[in-house]
Amino acid sequence: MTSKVSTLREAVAAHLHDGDTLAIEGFTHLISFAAAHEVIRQGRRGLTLARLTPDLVYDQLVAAGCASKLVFSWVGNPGVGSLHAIRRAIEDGELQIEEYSHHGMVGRYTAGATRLPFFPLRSYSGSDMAAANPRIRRVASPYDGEQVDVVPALNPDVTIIHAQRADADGNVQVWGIAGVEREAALAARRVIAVVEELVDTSVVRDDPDRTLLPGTVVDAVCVEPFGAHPSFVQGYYDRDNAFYRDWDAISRDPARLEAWLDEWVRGLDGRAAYVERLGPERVATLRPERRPSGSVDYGSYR
Amino acid sequence: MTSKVSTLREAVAAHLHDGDTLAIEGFTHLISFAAAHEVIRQGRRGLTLARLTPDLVYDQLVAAGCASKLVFSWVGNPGVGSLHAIRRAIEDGELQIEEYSHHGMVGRYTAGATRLPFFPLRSYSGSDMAAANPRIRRVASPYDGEQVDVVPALNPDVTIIHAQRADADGNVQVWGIAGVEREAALAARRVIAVVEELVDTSVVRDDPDRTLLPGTVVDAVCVEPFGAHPSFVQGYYDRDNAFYRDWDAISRDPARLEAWLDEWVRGLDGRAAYVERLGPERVATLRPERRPSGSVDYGSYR
Amino acid sequence: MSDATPDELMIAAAAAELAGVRTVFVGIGLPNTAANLARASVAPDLELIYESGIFGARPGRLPVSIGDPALVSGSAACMSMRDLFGGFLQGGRIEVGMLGAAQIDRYGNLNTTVIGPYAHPSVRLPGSGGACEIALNARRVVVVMNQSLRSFVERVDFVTSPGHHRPDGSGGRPAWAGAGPTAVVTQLGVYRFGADGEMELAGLHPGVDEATVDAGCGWRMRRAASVARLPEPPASIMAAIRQMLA
Amino acid sequence: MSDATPDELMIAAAAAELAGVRTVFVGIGLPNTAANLARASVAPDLELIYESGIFGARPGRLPVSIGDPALVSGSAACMSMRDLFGGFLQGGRIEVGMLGAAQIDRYGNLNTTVIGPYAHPSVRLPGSGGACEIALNARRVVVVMNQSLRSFVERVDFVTSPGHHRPDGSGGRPAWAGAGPTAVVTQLGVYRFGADGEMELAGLHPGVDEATVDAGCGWRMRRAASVARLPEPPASIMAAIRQMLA
Repeated sequence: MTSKVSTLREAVAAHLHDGDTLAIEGFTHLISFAAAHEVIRQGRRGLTLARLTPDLVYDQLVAAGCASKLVFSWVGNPGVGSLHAIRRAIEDGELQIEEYSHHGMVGRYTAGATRLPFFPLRSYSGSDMAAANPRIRRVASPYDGEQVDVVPALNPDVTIIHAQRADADGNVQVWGIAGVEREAALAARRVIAVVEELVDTSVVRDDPDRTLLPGTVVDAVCVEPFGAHPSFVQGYYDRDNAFYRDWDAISRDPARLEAWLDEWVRGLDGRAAYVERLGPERVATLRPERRPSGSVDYGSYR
Repeated sequence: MTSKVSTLREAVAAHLHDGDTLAIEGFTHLISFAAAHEVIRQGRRGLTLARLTPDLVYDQLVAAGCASKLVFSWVGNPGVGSLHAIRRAIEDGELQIEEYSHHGMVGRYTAGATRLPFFPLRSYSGSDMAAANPRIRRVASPYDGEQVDVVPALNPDVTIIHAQRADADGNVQVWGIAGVEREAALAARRVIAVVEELVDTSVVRDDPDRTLLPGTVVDAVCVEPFGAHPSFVQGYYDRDNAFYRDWDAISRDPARLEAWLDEWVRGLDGRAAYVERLGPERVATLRPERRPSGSVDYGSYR
Repeated sequence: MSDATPDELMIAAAAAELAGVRTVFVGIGLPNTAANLARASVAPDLELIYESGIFGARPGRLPVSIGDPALVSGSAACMSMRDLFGGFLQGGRIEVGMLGAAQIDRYGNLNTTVIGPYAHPSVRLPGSGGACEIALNARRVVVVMNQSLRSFVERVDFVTSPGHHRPDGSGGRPAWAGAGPTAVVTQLGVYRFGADGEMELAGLHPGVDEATVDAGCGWRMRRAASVARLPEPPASIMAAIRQMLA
Repeated sequence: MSDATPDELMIAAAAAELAGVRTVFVGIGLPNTAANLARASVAPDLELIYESGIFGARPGRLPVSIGDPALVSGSAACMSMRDLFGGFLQGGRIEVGMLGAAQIDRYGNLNTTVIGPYAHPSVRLPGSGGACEIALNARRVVVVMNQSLRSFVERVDFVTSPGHHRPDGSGGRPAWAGAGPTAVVTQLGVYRFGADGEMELAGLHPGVDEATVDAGCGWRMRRAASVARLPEPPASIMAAIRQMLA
C-alpha cells in the first residue's frame, strides 16, 4: 500500500486552504499544537475553527489572524481563566461565534460523520442557548410527538488529530481520552493524523481494538514527537500546567503575545526546533513513569 | 464496593421475568448460550426476544417455548441455512415478528441507550421494509426538509452479554468484535454480564480503554467458562462450526430437537456439566494458539 | 468562629450532599474535592465520572484539569464523549451532577455564558460546556458556588442551565428531565428548593447568621420550615480535606 | 468448454469488478473469495470490510462466517457496528458493496426477505441484515448471484434492497444515495445497467451463449451496445482461486 507518511508542512500545504473549516480535535488530551503552529507559519486566513474547547491552540491561531469564525462549546483556559486573544477578537468584531454545548458539538460531528442533516438530543429545553443560536432547532418524534432538540451536521474541510501512533497505511491508534476525535475525523473531507511514533503495521495489527481510525479515512500521517505540548499524550508526557498558567499573562498583552508567536512559532521551522528551545530539562520533567497496560490474547486461528 | 458476582441461576431468577423483553447480544462473537440455557431451565414464558441475528441461541429459546415475539434483522444459520424452530413457530402463528435491518437494530438500541424516542438513519428509501413494518417512520429535517427514516427506541427489560472478563465491581472488558453489546446493555433496565474469567480490579484498571461497560451499568457478573459455545470468544476458543452445521438436522426435526434440549439443557444443571459432556477433546480442538496484543504504556502520573 | 476556611466548609457541605450516591458527574476544583471526600466518607460506592469520559478514576495526585492523565491511569473505564454524553448522561445513568455558575436565580437557573446581553456582553464567560445537558439529564443537581449580590441575582443575564422554571413561571421541566437543582452550597450556607421550585435557606455554616445571607442575596431569600445550624466539620473530615488539597 | 467451474468463473468476474477499488463491504462465500482474489491481483490497496466491524482483515484461513475470529486477529481495526454502519457505510466511505439475493428484477431491485406475500410467505428468507443500507449507501453495488428463471424475475416478491427504480418507474434513488447496482455477476455472464437503469447483458462466460442467458431470465434481457465474450481466467487467477478454496 502507498505510504501516507508526509511532513506536517506538506500535509498542511496540500490539504488546508484559506477559508476552510478546520477542526483540531482532542479533548484536553492529544491537542495538535504542532499542526496549529504550521498553519500559522503558512499564513492561512479566514478559517472557521471548530472545537469543543478552543483552548490555547485556537487562542494562538486567532492571535495570528488565521480565523474569522469560532464554533465551540466551552471557551476558556481550563483551570486558569480566559482566552484573551479570542476574547479581544470577539469584542473587536473580528471573530464571529457559533455556540453549542459539549453534547451539541459531539452531535454535530456525529451527524457529519454519518451523513445525516441533524442529530437529535435532549440538551436545550429551558435554556437560552437555542434562542442565542438559531441553528439549534427541534423535530417532533413520529412516535409520541415529543419535541426533540436537534443540531445540524458539521463537516469540517479538514480535521487534524494527534495520536500516540500510526502505521504507514494510516491506521491510527490512541489510548486514554479519545474525546470526539473519531467523530470529528469521520465527519471531515480530509484528515491529517499527527503522531508521536510511526510503527510497523504489525504493531497495529497485534491489537486492532486500539485503532481509532483505519487508514482508509486518513490522508496524511505526520510524525511529530512532543507535538501536542503543552497538552498531554497519555503515557508519553504530562500536561504542562505551568505553560497553561503562563499563557494567561502572555495572551493578555497583545505585544507580548506577538513576540511569543515570533519566538516560538514563526521563528522556528517546526516542532523539533520547538522542542529544542523548550530544552531537555523541561521535557524531562513532563515524562511519566511507566505504567504498562498488560497484554491480552487475541488468539491465532489457522 | 459490594461484589456483583452471582451465579447465572440467581441472576436469571432475580432479573428476568415472564413477558419481559430480553436481548442476548454479541454479534457472531460472545453469544451467551449459557444464559439462554438457564432461561430454558427456569421455564420463562412469553418473552419478546430482540437480537440482530437470532442465531442458534434464539432457535433454542423458541424451540423450548420461551418466546412469543422476535425482533431481528437477519434470521438464519450463518453459512448453513434456516433456523427451523423459528421458521416453524412463525408458520404456526406462535411467534410474532418485527423486522428491521442491521443498522435499524443498532439504531433502536442506540435510541434506547440515549433515551431518545427515535434514531434517524438512511436505510429504507425505496425498500419495502417500511411498508412491512409500520414502526419504521420518517421525520423531516428542519434544516433542508429532507425526509429521514427513523426507527423507534428499544429498551430491553434485560440485556445479557458475554465477555472475556470482568472484575467484581462489574467493570466488563471485551476485545475483538463488540457488535452492539454496549448499546444493547445501556438501553436495558437490567444487565447481566457473563464472563470467561473474573479478574482482580487491578487487571481492568491497568487498561481502562478495554472496558466495554463500567460497573455502574451492570447488575450481575456470572462466571461461566466456555459459556458462549458454540459461538466463540476471541483468544479463548474458536467458533464450533461443526455444531452450527449439525444444528440444521437437529432443529429440522422437532422430536430430535426436543431430545437435544433434554440432553444438553434440561438434563444438565449448568454450563460446567455442559462442558463436561462436550468432552475435553472437543474443547481442546477449539482452543487457539496464543497471539498476544502487546502492551502499551498509560504512564504513572503522581 | 470556625477553624475551617469558607472553601473547606463548602467542600464538607457539598460532600454531605452525596451521601449514599453511586454516580456523580464532576468538574475540577471544589466539586472534585468534595466528591473525593464523599467517596472517602459518606459514599463509599461513589464513582466519579468526568466529562472527558473517565469512570471510576483513582488519581495518584489531585487533578488540575478534567483531562488530567492522572485521571486515566488506573481508572475503571475510559469512554468516548459520545457514549458519555449520550449513553450515560442523557441515558439517565448519572445520579448527581455538580455544577458551578457565575449567576443563579431563586429558581435555580444558572448562567455561565455572559454578563450583559448575549450579542454585546460586558463579560464573556466560558459558556455551557456540558452544563446545560447535565442540568437537564442528571437525576438531580447540586450547585456549588460563591454567594454575593453579584451571583445571587433576581434575574440571571442568560439561562445556560435550566432550573425549576423561569421567573415568570413558564418553562417548567420536561417529563423526561431529572429533578433539577436540589441543593445549592455556598460559603454561607446550604439552600434547598420548595415544592414550587423556589430556593430556601436550609442551613447556615458555623459563624454565619441570616443577616449575612440576606446581605449576599439579590432577592428576599425564603426560609425553609427550619433552618439548621450546620455543625463544624469533624476533625477527620477536616484532615481528609487538607490532605487532598496539600 | 471452460476448465473453470461456474463458481470459479463468477469469482474471477466479480474480482475483476473490484479493479482499483480501495474499500469493499463483503459477506462470506463467493464475494469474500472474490474480494480476496481482487486484493491479490487487480486491487492491491483493497481493504476488506466486514459487517462485524472488521477492517483490513488478514485471515490465516478462509473465514466460515463474517464473525470468524480469524478475521479479527491481525486486522487493522475492529469497530463497533454503530461506527461501521453509521460513520463508514452511511458516511459514504465504502466504495463497493457486494450483495447476493434470491431474486433480482431488471432494475436491480433485490429480494432476500420472502418468496410469496410478506405476511404469509411460501419461503421465509433471512431478511435484510445490512443489505438494504448497503444498497443505498455504498457508492456502488456489485451483485453476485446464481441466475435462473426463479431468481431473475419480472417482479421481485419483496424489495429488500433497492435498485435503480421500481418496475413502474417510481421510487428513484435519493440524491444522497450511491449509484446502486452497476454490475451483476452470475454463472452465465456479467450484466450492467443502461442510463435508464435497466439491466443489459454485457459479457458471456466461456462456453455460454445468449440463448442460455435468455432461458435463465424471467424477462426479455436487453443487450449492451456490445456483448463481450469474457476470456478464460488466466492460469495465475485460477491457481489463486483454487488455493483460497483449498
